[in-house]
This record gives sequence, C-alpha cells and structure tokens, in this order.
Amino acid sequence: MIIRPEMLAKIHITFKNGVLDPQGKAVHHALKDLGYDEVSGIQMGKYLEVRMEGVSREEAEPRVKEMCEKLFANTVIESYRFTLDS
Amino acid sequence: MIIRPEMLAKIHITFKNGVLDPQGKAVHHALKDLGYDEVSGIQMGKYLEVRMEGVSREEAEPRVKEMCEKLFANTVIESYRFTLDS
Amino acid sequence: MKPVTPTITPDMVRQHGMTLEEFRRIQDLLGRAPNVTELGIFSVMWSEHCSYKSSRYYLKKLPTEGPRVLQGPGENAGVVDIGDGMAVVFKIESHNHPSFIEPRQGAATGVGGILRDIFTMGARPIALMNSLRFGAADHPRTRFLVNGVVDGISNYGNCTGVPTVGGEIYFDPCYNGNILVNVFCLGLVPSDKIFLGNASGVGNPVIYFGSKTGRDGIHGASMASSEFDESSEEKRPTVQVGDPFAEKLLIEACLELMNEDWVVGIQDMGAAGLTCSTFEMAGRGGTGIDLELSRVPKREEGMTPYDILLSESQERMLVVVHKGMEEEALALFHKWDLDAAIVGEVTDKPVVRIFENGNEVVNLPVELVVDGALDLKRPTKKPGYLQKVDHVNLADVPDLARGDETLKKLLASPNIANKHWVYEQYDHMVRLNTLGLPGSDAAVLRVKGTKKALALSVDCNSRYCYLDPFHGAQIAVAECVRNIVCSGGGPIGLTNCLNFGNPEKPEIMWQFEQAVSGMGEACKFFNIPVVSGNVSLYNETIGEAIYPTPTVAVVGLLEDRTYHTTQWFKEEGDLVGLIGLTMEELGGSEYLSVMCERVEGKPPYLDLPLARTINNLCLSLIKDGLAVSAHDCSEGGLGVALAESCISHPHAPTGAVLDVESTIRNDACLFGESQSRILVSFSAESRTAVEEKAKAVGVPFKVIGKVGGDSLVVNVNGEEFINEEVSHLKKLWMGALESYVR
Amino acid sequence: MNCGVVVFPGSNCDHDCFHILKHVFKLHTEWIWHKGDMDLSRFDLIVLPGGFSYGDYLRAGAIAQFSTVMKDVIRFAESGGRVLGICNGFQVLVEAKLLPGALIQNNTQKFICKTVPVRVENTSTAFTGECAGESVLNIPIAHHQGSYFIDPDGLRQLEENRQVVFRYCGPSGEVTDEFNPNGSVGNIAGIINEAGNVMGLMPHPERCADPAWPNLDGQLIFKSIIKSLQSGVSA
Ligand SMILES: Nc1ncnc2c1ncn2[C@@H]1O[C@H](COP(=O)(O)OP(=O)(O)O)[C@@H](O)[C@H]1O
Ligand SMILES: [Mg+2]
Repeated sequence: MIIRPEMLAKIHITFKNGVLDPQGKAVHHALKDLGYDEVSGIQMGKYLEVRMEGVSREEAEPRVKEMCEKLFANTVIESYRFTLDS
Repeated sequence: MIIRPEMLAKIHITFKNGVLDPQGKAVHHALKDLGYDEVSGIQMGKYLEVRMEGVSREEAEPRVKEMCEKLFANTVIESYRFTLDS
Repeated sequence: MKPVTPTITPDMVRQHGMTLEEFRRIQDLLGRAPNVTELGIFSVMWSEHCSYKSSRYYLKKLPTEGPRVLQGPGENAGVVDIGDGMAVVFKIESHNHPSFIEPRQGAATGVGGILRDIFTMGARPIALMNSLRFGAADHPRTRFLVNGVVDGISNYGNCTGVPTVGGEIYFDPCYNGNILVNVFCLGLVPSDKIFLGNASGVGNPVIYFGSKTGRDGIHGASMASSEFDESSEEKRPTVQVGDPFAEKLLIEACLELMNEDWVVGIQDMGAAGLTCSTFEMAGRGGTGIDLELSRVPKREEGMTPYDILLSESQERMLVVVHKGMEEEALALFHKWDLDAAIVGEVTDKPVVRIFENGNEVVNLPVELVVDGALDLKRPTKKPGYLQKVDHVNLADVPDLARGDETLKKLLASPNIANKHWVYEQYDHMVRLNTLGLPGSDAAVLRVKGTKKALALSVDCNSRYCYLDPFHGAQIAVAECVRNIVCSGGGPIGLTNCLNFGNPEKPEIMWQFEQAVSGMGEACKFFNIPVVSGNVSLYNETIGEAIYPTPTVAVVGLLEDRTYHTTQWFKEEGDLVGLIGLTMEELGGSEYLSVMCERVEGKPPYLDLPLARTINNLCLSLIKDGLAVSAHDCSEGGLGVALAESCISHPHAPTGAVLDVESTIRNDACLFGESQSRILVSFSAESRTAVEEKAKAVGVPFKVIGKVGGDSLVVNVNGEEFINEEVSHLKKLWMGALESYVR
Repeated sequence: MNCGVVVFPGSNCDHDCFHILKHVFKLHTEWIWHKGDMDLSRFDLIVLPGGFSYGDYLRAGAIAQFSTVMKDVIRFAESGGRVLGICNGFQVLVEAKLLPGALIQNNTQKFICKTVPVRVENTSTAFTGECAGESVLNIPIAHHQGSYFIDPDGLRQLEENRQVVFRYCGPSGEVTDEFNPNGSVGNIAGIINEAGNVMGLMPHPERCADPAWPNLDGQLIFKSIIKSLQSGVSA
C-alpha cells in the first residue's frame, strides 16, 4: 500500500486594518450589554481547514496561497494567513 | 502610569461532527471546479479575536469560556476552542 | 491657517484628478493657494461625480416639471405627488466602479447609498430595483461578479427590510471590463412632510449621526470620475464595507426623528462624505457652517482632517435641528444605538470653516466649492464605428423555415432567460405591498390606506443605444412606459442613470448628447417629468468604452389597484390579440446577436404617436376589465413574448395556438423587435368589444389565436412554424440563467 | 385578546405582523420594544417577527436572545403564554432554547424568497386547529439561515411528541428531498415546544393573510390562535 501524504492547511482570514468589521462591531456591542466590560475590541474572521491528499508541503504551499487569493479571501478588504501541517 | 495587562483570546468555532457544513461543501465544490483535485475535504468555521484589558490570564480564561458558551458558539451545532496570548 | 501646510505641487494637483487649469481657477477665485485639505475638498466637489461638469449643460434638455412634481432634480431625490396626501420619492444611482473592484461590497453600499437618498427626504423606502450589466456570460470573471453583486444587493436590501421588487440583468461583452450596477429606490411620504437638505437658521446645531468615520473610501468620488487602468489595483483600499444593520437603525431613527418638529434640514453623507453634505447643506440654505472635527465620532486613531473630511464611511447622516432640540435628538439617536454628536453650527456668512481642536484647517466660500466647477461644454463628434454598423445586410442571413430551435435558443440565452435565480435571492415581499411580484412586465405595489397602487419598471437596451443613441434612449423610455401600461398603470415620473464612457472623447460626448436629447424628447412626448437622476462617466477600461447605457426607471400610478394586470395567459379558450405593427426590422435584435453574433443595423423604428395610442388602448382594455393579460414585445420579439405569456404563469404553464399572417421574412415576423407591440388576452365573449375599441382609435389590431393545450403552436400563413411543449420551453427558460452564473 | 409584536433592532417584518393582527384581524395589538423591562402578562399572544435582529451577525438570533425583552418573553412562555416566532423569530426562539434544535445556513448558500407548499403535520395544536382538512398550505419563505438541524435523538423526540408542525412538501403534500428548499432535517419548517404554547416556523404566514392577495393560507394560523384563545383551552 502506498501512503499518500496528507496535508492540512489552516487558514485564517480577517479584515485588513481600517476596514469596517460590522459583525465585530455588533458582537462587541452585545458583549458590553452582557457586562463584559473588560473587552476592548473584537475582530471577526473566517477559519478554514483544507485537507489535501498526495501533495508534499512544497507543492501544497503555492496551491493554498492561490486558493486564498482566488477564492477564500477577498484581498481588496481581507488578508489571510495559513499554516501547513502534515 | 499603571500598565494594564492586555490579553488576546483567539477563538475558533467549527461545526460539530454530524452537522452538515453547507458552506464548506460549496467551497469544496468550487475548488474542484477550479481544478484543485488534491483537496479532499474542507471545514469552514469562524475565527474571533477578542482583546481584553485589565485582566490576568487566570481571570480571562473562565470569562472567555463563558462568552463562547453563551454567545460565540451555539453548542447544539458548534464546538469551540481558544488560546490566550498576552 | 496652519503654517506647516506643504505647498501644492502640480503633481499633487494631478494626483487629485484635477487639471492645472482648475487649480489656477481655484487660486484666482480664492485669492490664495488652497492647503492640502482644501485641495482634497475641491477635488471631490469638482469631480465629475459630484459636479456634473461634463453633463450639466445637456441635462437641461430634460423636462423636469409637471403638475405632480413636488421636487425636481437638485435635491437628494425627486418627489411626485400621487394624491390622497401622499407622494413618492425616487431616484436611481450607479455604483459601477466599486462593484467591479469588490462586487459584494460595491453593490451593497450602492443599495445603502440610494436608500439614504430616499429616507433623507422623510420618505419610508418601500421598494428597490436594480439594473445590472455584466460582460459576456462565458467571460471568466462574469460568474464571480454576478454572484458577488447579487449577493451584495440581497444581503443589504433584505437586511434593511426594503423589498427588491424588480430590475433587469443583461450580459454583453462590452461590459467585460466595466460592469454596471444601478440601483433604484422609491419611498413613500406624506406630501406635506418632505425634508430637504438645507442648513438654515443661524446658530442652529449641526448633528452628526450614524456609524463612526473610518479611513474607508477616501476618494471614491474621484475614483468614479476616472477610467480604470492597471493601477486601479492601487486604489483598492478605498473600498467601503456596508453595514446594513446600521442602515436599518438609521432608517428607523430618521423616520422617528422626522415625526418631530425638530428638523431644519437633513442630508446623508454619500460620495465625498462629510465634505459634500456640509457644503451642499450650507449651499442650499444660503448659509455657512462651522465644523469641529474633534467631535466627529471616529473609528480609528490619528485621523487627519483630510481623512475625516474625505472619508466615505457608510451609514452616516448630517442633520440641522432647531436650537434647543439637540438633546432630544441625541437621545433619540442613542435609543437606536447610533453614534451621534453635535459637530457644528449654522453661521450667517456663506463660508464653511472647519476646525480641529479649535484650529482652523479649512476656510472656503460655499458657492465656490459647490458651484464653482466650470460647466464644460465638451466637444462632440459622431463616432466612426456607426458607418460600419448602422445597416444590416440580410442577404447572407437565410430566413428560417421553422422557428422551434431558434425560439429555444433565445429562451435559453442569458438576456432572455427567466431571472428567478436573481430575484429569489431578494426579499421582494417584505412590507406587504408587492401585489405584482417580479416575473411580469412591471412590479406593482399597493399604497396602504388608499385604493391606489404603483407600478415600477427599469429598462434600457444598450445595443440599440450603441447603434443609435438618440432613438435607443427613446426606446428605453417607451419600453419602460409600456411595461407600466401592461401592468395597469400610467407613467407619472422618471429617473435615469446615464452610464457612458470617457467624456473627454468627443465620440462619447456625442453619444451622451444624442441619448439625452432622445430621452428628453420622449419624456416630453409622453409628458413624463424627469425628477432625479445620476450620471456615471468614465466607464472604460484601457480605452474600451461600454455601450452607451442610459438606463431609465419609470414610476407609474394605478388609480385603482384592481387594474393590476400580469403578463401570462389565464384561461383556456381565451383569445390572444396583438396590438401594433410588425415590420421587417432585425437591426440590433437579440436574434441577430444570439444566432449570428452580429450587432448591427438600425434599432427598430419608434413611432411615438402610435406608441401613445397603443398604450391608451391597452390601458382602457385593462380598465374596462376586457384584457386579462398584457405583455409587451421586447427582446426576442413576438415569438419570445408569446412563449413568455404561456410559461411565466407562477403555477402552471399553458399552451396556445396562433395563426399569424405575414408578408415579411419569418425570422423578422417572429423574432424581430418592432416597437409598440402588446400581446393581450381576453375572453371569447369580449372579442367584439375589444375589436371595436381598437377600431375606434385606429390602431393595428388582430386576433391571432387562442389559449389552450400543452404546446405553443405558431402557424405563419397557414404553415406550422413553431410547435413545442410549453413544459419543455418553461424548463429551458427557467434553468438557463443559473447554468451560466452558478 | 391582546397581542404584542416584539421589535428588536433589525426586525423588519414587525410592521407586517402588526398590520395583519391589527388591521386584518382587528385585534388589540401593541409594539414591544426590546429594551423594555416589562410585564407581559396582560398579553395573550407574543409574536417574534421576521427580520435581521442585530443584523443576524454571528448567527441569526444569537444576539437577540440576550436582549432585555427576551427575559420577559421566556418568563411569559414558561407561564404558558402563547409565543409565535416567525422566521427570525423562530431563530431567536431556538437560540434562546425555548425550542430545540438550530437553524443553519440554507444548503443552497443563498437567500431564498418564494412561496412554497408546506404540509401541516399536526392540526391539533393551538396554532393549527383551523388547518384540519387543509393539510397543504402555500406560504412564502424568505430566509438565508433556515435549514433546521437537530440530532437524531432530538428528532426522535420531536416526532414522538408530535412537535413537528410543518414540513416542506410538494404541491400535493409529498415530503421528499426534491421539495426541501433549504436542507432542513426531515423537511422541517416549523415546530412547537412540548408544552404546546411556543411555536416557531420559517415560512411567513403574515405574507399570505391580507385579502389584497388571492392566497390567504396564512390566515388559518392566525385564526387557529384566535379560536383556541377564545375557547379558553390552554395550550
Ligand atoms: N436584477 C433583477 N432584480 C430583480 N428582478 C429582476 C432582475 N432582473 C430581472 N428581474 C425581473 O424579471 C422580470 C423580467 O425582466 P425582463 O426580462 O428585464 O423584463 P422586460 O423585458 O419586460 O423588461 C421582471 O419582472 C423583472 O423585474
Ligand atoms: Mg416587458
């Protein structure tokens, strides 16, 4: 049996600095109302786990980058970062 | 000047096993269409960064847990995990 | 003035999208050089987007008055009286450039902007429509753009609780590099409670409310005033994110505020943000305003006066209230969880002075900023391409022996296919007014508390406008009116969004001039005032302009909502009649484009007096309860109109058998797009009454067949030309759009 | 009979519900503002309307469950008062745990607005008594997060207790995948609590209850509520 390498990309997508985060704003507001006064700021973002088969880390890296730019993140307003685990 | 400790909670919320993740499924589909055949699975989730002021790690921990259970995650369908950075 | 102000270099002037002549004009009239913040103010206020400097001269040709008009162009939106103490407020606006860069947010903030224009005037927004144009359906970016734009409109409109009741969506390669997103909004207001955007009453406080100001969208207005090139990427951080939830709160807070007698004047912060609303409100009030920037609610640290003044953060308003009412107003805003602060005061001298922590950073005469941009009477020149395309030679287009395949191909073409994939993503029912849901010629909304209803339609065939902008624009008006008439209403007002290429090119200016003249003539002819509008120029990418696209939206009134009529056949056994003349006209048709990939010829001839007589006939057939369905023939001609009448019924499609007599080519007979034709259906008993009515007004009219069966059968001069099962046609027509865009 | 329509920030079908109760059914109807701390005991029916409370940010209904008024609504429900949650109101009710399960994004990934047939699964509730014999109603839906989810155990319980009140179906009542617009478990469109006094549904009965439209199927639900209250039978 051939063991096909598996890679797991963990991707975080958040709004760029200065871009309004309406969700974060509303959630922050709700937390204040609930009495969590210690909270000084909230950022809402997306988290994706992408499982890949039959690719090495070197192969996976540019592919994930491409997926992020093409599909996952809207680079006009969002930035992304990811890690690769095998 | 008193330095008020700052804590940053990084929270990941994902669907529990058995709950269909329609968004993940759709994104997976879109990736296939774009030719990313190496992708074998996708999980979509939420990512929150909560900034807190004037609290120690020990104080922050139960508070964040509470926020997650109460508000951030719907534990009927979602699970959460978080880390605390100072 | 702050001494540290850097001197303005020619480079800085250019970066602000201004010419050196304009800068010199500012210096001359101001008697000094502006500082950088002031330069920023001039650059947005004198931009094409805000100043209409290329278009103003021509727009004067549009008729803007009428007995029902309560407010024509010049305010945030136009207002037309509908009787019963009520008025409608409406306008259409473009968000083309932002939507190309970031389709979801661009379209969403477009909806937000037009909503604010309406409720700013005291009106409750009750309907949205959108006119969308994308590149070729198979262009690699089209899918992404369509999905993003529709999602953005859906999200924002639905969340604010304003139904999106209609619209149009077209695909053409001319929009590959420049999509169009035009959004229309209509609101309802008691006719004696209309609010205007003016600042009067010296000493009255100026209150900012809504969301906080961030660094987003700085220079959106000047972006909308230049062409795209590779460096548009650089302009990207200017994209704003919309917060429909904040907008919803803003709507409710504003309407509640306007129930009180506190408001002097109010205006939203749209393009050019705080700057524009401050200067325009002072301009209309003949006053000045003193503004203190440190009081402006801010989202970010370290914002400069330049940032604050030019930010285009969304969901913000400026209001002047009567002195002494400020605390009440602030309390009301806080009730709705909105940020609010007193940021300034009305002054008597017509000058806007802006301070940061007490230091004056701007001091500019209102008139110079608001009206100082020179009207450019830009040169015009008939474009050379017209010589190549303005005739069509049918010699090498063989006529059709049968029409089945062509009909199916047309029904499945993205421009003709059913648009439910789009409008089912929009909440088109909320507020319980939508009597006529999307899917018929015009949307129809009841006016609660009255017998009346409103009919809305938006239209433009830009292929016609490319081939002949004058007549193309006339046809857009005529078709919109016809859609209203088919739904049981008469037109009472019009708004337009003029989307064109780079006005610095004489050929584009020629298209613009022709289209505005044509539109003006048609409006005068039909007696419809143009009460608001918007101009979007520079829709070009790397020198490629879009087809001229003068989109029009017409608002119609049904004196009685029971006049509401839909386009689909109702009963087996009903007769089908065609009002109007079919001529051999294939120029600019969808048929030539889909079947032969040709965009050429003259658009169909529009006989305005005939159009009016036909409209009147159709309306009287509806009002007398004779016509039970009415559908206008537009893209795809008689063939497509017949098919739609069979298959657009929300539940069950129904067949029909038609016998058409013709002396022209078969393809022109069924798929040509002759104007002013309406398909009506009526019971067999009504036949004589209908025929007599048509005869009395001398309008071409023929009974061409009968509703019934499972198939659409069309015989031409006794020979079968089309015979298709309607369930099959319906499937093709319903599923096609999704197959392109999903 | 006293009806109250709750207004959360972002509610947008509040006017529609108010209109139907007050102007079509001529019931005494009041607004209930979300910030109020109030005694709801004088009401016979509380309606949580559709819309996007708090923008539907985070999850639909997630933030609204903590608004001040919800404490009162929970108390009202626990003491047997009748609560009807429509669309966003349903989402709030599940987030507040007054009803079991959860509502997640439609499997189509899109907002869906159209009229769909729903089958009435239980015509003996206080909200559906008048539906007997009319087991398929045509009611508009308009939502983005309307896919009902519950785990298999929970589902079994719902079924056993006859808590499933509405299911999406075909024109003649066929409950199949083909007629499931959003991916809901078991085509579930609406449920009731065990006690029978709190009902939530995704379809909008208030959108087909005004005589200005030909379809009046939604009236059956309002008529059922009125009838059951008039007959004084507790839910
Ligand atoms: N972008 C859109 N948004 C909402 N409704 C739309 C949109 N595009 C088309 N529609 C609706 O689909 C129906 C058909 O539109 P269209 O083919 O443009 O009609 P017509 O040819 O009569 O102008 C109309 O009811 C229209 O309002
Ligand atoms: Mg039409």
